[in-house]
Amino acid sequence: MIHAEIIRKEKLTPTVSTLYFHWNADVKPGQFVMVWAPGTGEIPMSLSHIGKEKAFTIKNYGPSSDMLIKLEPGQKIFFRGPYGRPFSAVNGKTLLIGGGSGMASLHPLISRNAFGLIAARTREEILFMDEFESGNVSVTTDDGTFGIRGNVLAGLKDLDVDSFDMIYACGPEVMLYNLYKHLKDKNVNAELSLERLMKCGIGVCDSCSINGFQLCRDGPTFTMDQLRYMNEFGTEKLTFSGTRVSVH
Amino acid sequence: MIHAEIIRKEKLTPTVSTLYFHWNADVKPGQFVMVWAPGTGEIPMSLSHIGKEKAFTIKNYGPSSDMLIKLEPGQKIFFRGPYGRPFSAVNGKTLLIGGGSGMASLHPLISRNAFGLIAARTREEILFMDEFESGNVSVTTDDGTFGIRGNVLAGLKDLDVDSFDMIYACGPEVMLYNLYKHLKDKNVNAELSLERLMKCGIGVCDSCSINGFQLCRDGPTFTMDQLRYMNEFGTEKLTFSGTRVSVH
Amino acid sequence: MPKGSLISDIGSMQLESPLILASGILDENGYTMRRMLEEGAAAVVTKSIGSTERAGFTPPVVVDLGDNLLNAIGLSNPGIEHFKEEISIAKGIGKPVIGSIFGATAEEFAYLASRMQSYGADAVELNLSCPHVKGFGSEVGSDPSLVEDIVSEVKAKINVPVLAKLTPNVTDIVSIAKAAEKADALVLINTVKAMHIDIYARMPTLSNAYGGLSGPAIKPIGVRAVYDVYRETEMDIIGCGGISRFEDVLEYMMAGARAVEIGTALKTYGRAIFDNIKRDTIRFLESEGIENIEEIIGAAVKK
Amino acid sequence: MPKGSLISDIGSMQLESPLILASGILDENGYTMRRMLEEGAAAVVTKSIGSTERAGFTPPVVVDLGDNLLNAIGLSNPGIEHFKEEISIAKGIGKPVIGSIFGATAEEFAYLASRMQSYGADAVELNLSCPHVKGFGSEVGSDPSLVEDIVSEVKAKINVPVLAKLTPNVTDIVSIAKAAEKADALVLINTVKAMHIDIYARMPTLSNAYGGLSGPAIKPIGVRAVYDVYRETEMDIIGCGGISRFEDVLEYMMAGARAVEIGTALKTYGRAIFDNIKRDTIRFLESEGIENIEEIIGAAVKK
Ligand SMILES: Cc1cc2nc3c(=O)[nH]c(=O)nc-3n(C[C@H](O)[C@H](O)[C@H](O)COP(=O)(O)OP(=O)(O)OC[C@H]3O[C@@H](n4cnc5c(N)ncnc54)[C@H](O)[C@@H]3O)c2cc1C
Ligand SMILES: Cc1cc2nc3c(=O)[nH]c(=O)nc-3n(C[C@H](O)[C@H](O)[C@H](O)COP(=O)(O)OP(=O)(O)OC[C@H]3O[C@@H](n4cnc5c(N)ncnc54)[C@H](O)[C@@H]3O)c2cc1C
Ligand SMILES: Cc1cc2nc3c(=O)[nH]c(=O)nc-3n(C[C@H](O)[C@H](O)[C@H](O)COP(=O)(O)O)c2cc1C
Ligand SMILES: Cc1cc2nc3c(=O)[nH]c(=O)nc-3n(C[C@H](O)[C@H](O)[C@H](O)COP(=O)(O)O)c2cc1C
Ligand code: FES
Ligand code: FES
Repeated sequence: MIHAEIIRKEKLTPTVSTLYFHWNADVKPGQFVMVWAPGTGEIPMSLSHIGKEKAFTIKNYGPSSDMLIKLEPGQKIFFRGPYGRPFSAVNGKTLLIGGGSGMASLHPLISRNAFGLIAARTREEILFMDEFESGNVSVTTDDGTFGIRGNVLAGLKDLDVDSFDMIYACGPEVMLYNLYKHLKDKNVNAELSLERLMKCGIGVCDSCSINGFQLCRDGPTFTMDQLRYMNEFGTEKLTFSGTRVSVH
Repeated sequence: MIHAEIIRKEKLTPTVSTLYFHWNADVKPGQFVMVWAPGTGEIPMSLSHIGKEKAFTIKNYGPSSDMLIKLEPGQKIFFRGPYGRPFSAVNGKTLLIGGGSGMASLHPLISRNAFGLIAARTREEILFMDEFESGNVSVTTDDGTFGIRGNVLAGLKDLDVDSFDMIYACGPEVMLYNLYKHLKDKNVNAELSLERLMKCGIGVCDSCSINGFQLCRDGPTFTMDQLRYMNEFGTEKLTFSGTRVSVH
Repeated sequence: MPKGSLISDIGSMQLESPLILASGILDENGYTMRRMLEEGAAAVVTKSIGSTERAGFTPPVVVDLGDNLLNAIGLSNPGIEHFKEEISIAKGIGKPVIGSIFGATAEEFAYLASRMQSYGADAVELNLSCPHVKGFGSEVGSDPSLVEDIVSEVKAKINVPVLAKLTPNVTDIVSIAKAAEKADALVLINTVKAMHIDIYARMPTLSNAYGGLSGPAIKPIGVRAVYDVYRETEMDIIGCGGISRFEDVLEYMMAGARAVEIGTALKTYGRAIFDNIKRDTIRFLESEGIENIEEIIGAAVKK
Repeated sequence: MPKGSLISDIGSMQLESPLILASGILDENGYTMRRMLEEGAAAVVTKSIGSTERAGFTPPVVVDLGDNLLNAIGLSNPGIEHFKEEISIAKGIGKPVIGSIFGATAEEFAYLASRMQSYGADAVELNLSCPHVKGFGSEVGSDPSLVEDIVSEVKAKINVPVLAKLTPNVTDIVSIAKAAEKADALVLINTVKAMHIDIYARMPTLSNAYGGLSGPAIKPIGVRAVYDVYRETEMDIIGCGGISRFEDVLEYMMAGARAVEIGTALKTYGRAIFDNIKRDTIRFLESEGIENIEEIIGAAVKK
């Protein structure tokens, strides 16, 4: 395991915090690490900051994320990586579509040329809105407490998706699948960063696979073309024990 | 093990042959390999040729060297290496002093600036005499059938050892020890390549050690200064089982 | 030299090459197994399946040791009833799928084996050797009389070949091999009992503390086990442990293996490993003038 | 932090650091042992000595596997009568010299041990674990009642500490450890049974065919053995197997070792390894705020 000291912590929303640390590694947008909460668990986590100072932006879901989010500056964090295929770099106008903590992996892509479409459950859970240039961001909330009420598709209605050189998206599989269906017959470049259970992070355990591709290795980012041949995408997945269940 | 095909074989004397092969490696004068005679044994062997074409010059002593010397072109040889500290390179006049098969390790050092002092048991066992410039070689034989009768020291009488920029020597330990005693109070640069039992070649088994230095790793070449502190040199050694015996 | 020169057989099962995907690596999901077969594996072994669903251990379940790996997945599996669909998906392409099973008693193994056969598995592999789950695996596999019972019971119930996978974590693997002699073939070896401690966290890295070591580190241990058992029995052997290059395949085969299973190397070299090793092996056979790979099986063994 | 923070003790033997040279590596010749002590080893273990001279096996006796090593030296040794001089040469510098011995019976071990003590050995290590010589070593060391006899017999004969070195090539190392409980300390582990085949020569590379695997490959196996035995017994333990960096020393110590032995890493890193590891260990203790290395012994073990 790599270990680093937490140098700073920022609470972004009631359930989301960012932990900053120094790690001398070349990490590209979309890559992730396996973060260890000793005694509790190990979970995949994108790098939300990839400069000299690195950071995770963690949402509190269960025991491991809970333990991690409670760590304070001065304490150690443990992780291994970086893993996974990064988003590909493009010049030009980009559209970043993030659902929930999916915004964490898109954060390094925020730039002057980037337009953000942020989906959140409710107003106080909106992530990184202020980091986009003014006028370059649109927000949807499930409960309508901010921006457009509804899901990402509602937010897309007002956007001319063809006008972007690349669309990057990250979020829950159902959201991404709906997005995929919305985009698949359009003339767009898009890369979707998927989320599935990951036990090993290094391509051996098969817990993250979609149609024989390992999210941890062949992904987590996939192009529209790759997704076209994946009938498990958006439909079925395996549970922690390996039982086949519906994604919904 | 590395393996190579023998491409040529030259019989140099009744007991010595050279086996040529291709091996794409950077080997320096004085370095050696461990040569495997499958089913029979494994023995240390200097590279007598270190250009693109490599070679061993083997003297028939016992079972392993016997098996190796009987190999024919087209057959495989097996070895590992290169090992050991090479002779250091110098500009200027050099004196090469070789006893018996010790000439093999000196062979790559033969040049226009090199003077050879070759010690052999008898006339027909003299090695590489013709490869020195005419007038640049002197020979001793134990039985007086060629050159000066006697051992290396007899051959040294006529030479002005101070006039050489470097003396390189290789041969049986008793010869080298006599040479060392002869040279130690003179103002000369000399490197002696020692021979001792070698089981591993890689510095673990201790069978080749002199005063805690491993011939296979710290040697086989040593400077006069290094030898000065080795009271085992020329006096005692361990047998194959590790029993301490006199070198003589 | 035609590709056919690599054909192997294990009992009644015909393999287009000796290269099989080992149990537990990329073989939980039927689609993944199918992809492994499409991309060059001659057969796949499923991850080990038990009679009821088991979550297995909480991550960390692997420690990445460079080329080597430590794992304690903990026999995570959906239970045999839920595994039918994965087998059918995997079998879509027509190549052999070998069902791996684990249990605590001979009856449990026999039940699981007949289910696997009914799902269409082309052979059944008995995991007698997982080193890190109490009550299963190597605890079972180090008891010769239990091994004998399990193999007999399973052989009595199914027709497809039965492979017994043994643990190296025993004083004398030959005696266990002999206890399993009714099997159609042995698979040697499973992982070696091991552990990694994180010195900054001051605790074992695996949540289960103990795990199994795999990868090149254990190849010399596996080769020795195959050599030993080949010399002392007449059984067919499938080599396993640390295979990542064609030389490794040949070492195992010269020690007596008819075929091999590859696991951890998938991590290091990816799915292309099967085709790469196949190509290199054919080149070796050609350059050494070997007509048929059968010739080299056991070639290094003095019987 | 003063260097003193690394001081260890094994029974009555005081060590300036926990870093000991393992048996069989650069310890046949008294002058070599002395050099190892001069260049940083806290103590050396001699190669294993028997009651009569043994040539050992014909080379190849080692296979260089990169960082790892396979060996079958074959207990080559001059016989105890000829070993007195090597011990006295080695003891010239005043640091502890541990005499390793091997035999077939309790009486033979006891005889060898008392000779070693009379030569001035500061402790005696019982090699109950060499994996590649018939009738000695691990054949002896996998029989708990023989192990118990040997240890008792030796303890009755000598006053210096007795270390029992065990083999990992057994089903249950804890039961062997318990059989050796009268020893002052256990050394865990010796090499792992293994083999290498040269595919171009089509035969095992070692003249003895079988050998013992050492180096980083076996570290996770050794750490596990130490952890297991530390958890199940109250004995002092010296860790051994694959140590080449300070992290490895700390892993072994957190698993329960009081000191460690280093062998194969000498090949890779040379004699400077002792000083290098010492320096790095002190830095670690400092940066982690650990006053005394004793604090970390067994720190990772849930008893
Ligand atoms: C590539 C990638 C990048 C990600 N990046 C981020 C990010 O930047 N920020 C972020 O907030 N989230 C991110 N996530 C999501 C994050 O990994 C999950 O939110 C996290 O795994 C859930 O943590 P937890 O606290 O519930 O973990 P835990 O409670 O430890 O459990 C982890 C998962 O494993 C299962 N599990 C564990 N042990 C058992 C057991 N014994 N039995 C049954 N099930 C078990 C649980 O079902 C659970 O889903 C990312 C996910 C992926 C795949
Ligand atoms: C650095 C170095 C370079 C050398 N270069 C050359 C060279 O270029 N040309 C050359 O001709 N010679 C060279 N030699 C010498 C060569 O290695 C010896 O001549 C060779 O080892 C003797 O071979 P053999 O056929 O007697 O071997 P073997 O008969 O196989 O025996 C080798 C040695 O091991 C011992 N031995 C092996 N097995 C046993 C056993 N079971 N019991 C007891 N003893 C055993 C023998 O005492 C013998 O000395 C070199 C030596 C060294 C150290
Ligand atoms: C992550 C992982 C999971 C494994 N799961 C199983 C399993 O379920 N059943 C089994 O018999 N062996 C299992 N094994 C052992 C492998 O099948 C194989 O025997 C071992 O890894 C040695 O081969 P390798 O070095 O090629 O990986 C597993 C190995 C790994 C690395
Ligand atoms: C060349 C060699 C010779 C060995 N000889 C002995 C021996 O005589 N007695 C013994 O107890 N162990 C012997 N061993 C085992 C080592 O002492 C040690 O237990 C083992 O190599 C694991 O440690 P390492 O990985 O640091 O080498 C030998 C090991 C090697 C590599
Ligand atoms: S997380 Fe294990 S294969 Fe991807
Ligand atoms: S030959 Fe073994 S140490 Fe030199």
